[in-house]
Amino acid sequence: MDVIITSTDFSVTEHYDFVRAAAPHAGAVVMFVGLVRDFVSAQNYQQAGLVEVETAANIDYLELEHYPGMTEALCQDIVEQARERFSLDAVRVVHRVGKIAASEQIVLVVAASKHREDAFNGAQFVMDYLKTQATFWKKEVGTSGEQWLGLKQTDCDAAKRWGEPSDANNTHGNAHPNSQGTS
Amino acid sequence: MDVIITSTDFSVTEHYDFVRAAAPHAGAVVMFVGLVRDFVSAQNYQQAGLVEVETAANIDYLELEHYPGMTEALCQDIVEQARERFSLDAVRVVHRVGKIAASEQIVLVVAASKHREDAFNGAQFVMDYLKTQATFWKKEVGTSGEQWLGLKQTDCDAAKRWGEPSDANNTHGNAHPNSQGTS
Amino acid sequence: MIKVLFFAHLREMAGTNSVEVPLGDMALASDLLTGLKGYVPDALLNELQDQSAMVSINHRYAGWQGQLEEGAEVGILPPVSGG
Amino acid sequence: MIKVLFFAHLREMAGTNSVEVPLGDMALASDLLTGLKGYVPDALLNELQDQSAMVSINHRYAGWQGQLEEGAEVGILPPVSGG
Repeated sequence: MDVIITSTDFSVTEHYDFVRAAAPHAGAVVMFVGLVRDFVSAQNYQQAGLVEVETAANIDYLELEHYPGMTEALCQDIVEQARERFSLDAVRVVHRVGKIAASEQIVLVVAASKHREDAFNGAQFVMDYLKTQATFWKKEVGTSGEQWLGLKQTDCDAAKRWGEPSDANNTHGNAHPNSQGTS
Repeated sequence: MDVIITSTDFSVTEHYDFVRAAAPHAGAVVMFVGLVRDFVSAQNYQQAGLVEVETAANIDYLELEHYPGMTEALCQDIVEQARERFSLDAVRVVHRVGKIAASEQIVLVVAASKHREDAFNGAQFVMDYLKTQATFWKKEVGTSGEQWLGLKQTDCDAAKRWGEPSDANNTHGNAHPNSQGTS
Repeated sequence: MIKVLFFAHLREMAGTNSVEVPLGDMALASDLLTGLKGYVPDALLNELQDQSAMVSINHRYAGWQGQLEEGAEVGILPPVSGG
Repeated sequence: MIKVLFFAHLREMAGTNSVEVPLGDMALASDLLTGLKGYVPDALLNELQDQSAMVSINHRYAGWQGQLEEGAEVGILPPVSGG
């Protein structure tokens, strides 16, 4: 199974061991772990389009919500696109949902390949697309109250580095509000 | 301590935990693990300039040799260059020496940052420079006998992506044979 | 019937995870802006007017021009923020 | 004296990890190509003639034009292959 959505914390080692076992001939494994930051600057809120929040805030925890069924399908599609673009022996994506305290783990991407370039690109591609396409939503709860976060411009820019979607079934074009009709 | 050279296997978790503790405000951790490949194609030998080896070979183990004292200084210098170029909260590099069996771990780079772009770039930069500058040498032992490996062209090309060395004390210019005198 | 799911701040505005509305003569997802009237607070419908939310139909991104069919599951999706 | 260290296949050719040779009138690392004569097999010195090996002096890359000084530690380094 490439994609796991879980409401409990995950063990990096467990998934690293899984990928190594699934990719016995790999020469390179790249892992990305996203953590809940305990402090968010006002600039981050502005990038997210949440201009009403103009001061920095300490974060106590996140509430992470997703669209069950659709999220798994989107993440699996992102993994398959990564496999088409890069030479990957194994991939695993783990994403937590529910309440996640400051400094805890949110997301893990593990990519194994014969060559380190593919492993790095594979992991980074999955993260960039996951950030901009997968149906997760974060509410930050902290000193400035509660705040739903929006898509960050920096994440949109990061996803664009990979150029056009690699197949017609790709959802990226539709994921951006600007590409939708305005009837 | 940023750099560890060890003759025994290492635990990814141990060093991941160390970096997380050293970087309590990080939002992103990228880890790279290099593994001994159990099979090396003839093309790889040719890229290494070892044209006499024209057939693929199964690898039983590596003998990894280094220059004690110089290696640690070079690796620490590479980590410091990475810190100058990217916003990194913590870095750890672990490299094994001695006899390493096929499929075992050779090298670990862990980079933590507030932002995932810096964490990815930091880990990749350290690996590219480590491959082309650090004083390690690999002997592959397997079905085609023993074979000392040379610097691969693909690794030289990878290191070039980062442009000119960021300071005058940098050793990269001298690391390439072509930049040396021919008296 | 069409099942409409709301997420994040739109779910909070709706006061519910989902509502079911009759297909009636709705053809496109954008027809939900009127079709949902009475099922969710007007404040939510006003919020949706600029169509900055995304729309999925049966778990695929579709856009406000996406075709509705009897039994469809429609997601009204604020800009995502995972990872 | 100059301490000269050999690595990888050059160490195997030298039959030893290191040798000590008197500085004498050597000025540059490249002078070791003659200064090492009699201390290591001629086959190794022939191997070093094309200067494709790198040279370090006191743990820093220096090149064959690097200045030798009394007490220096010189590394004769084949192209590296770590990671």
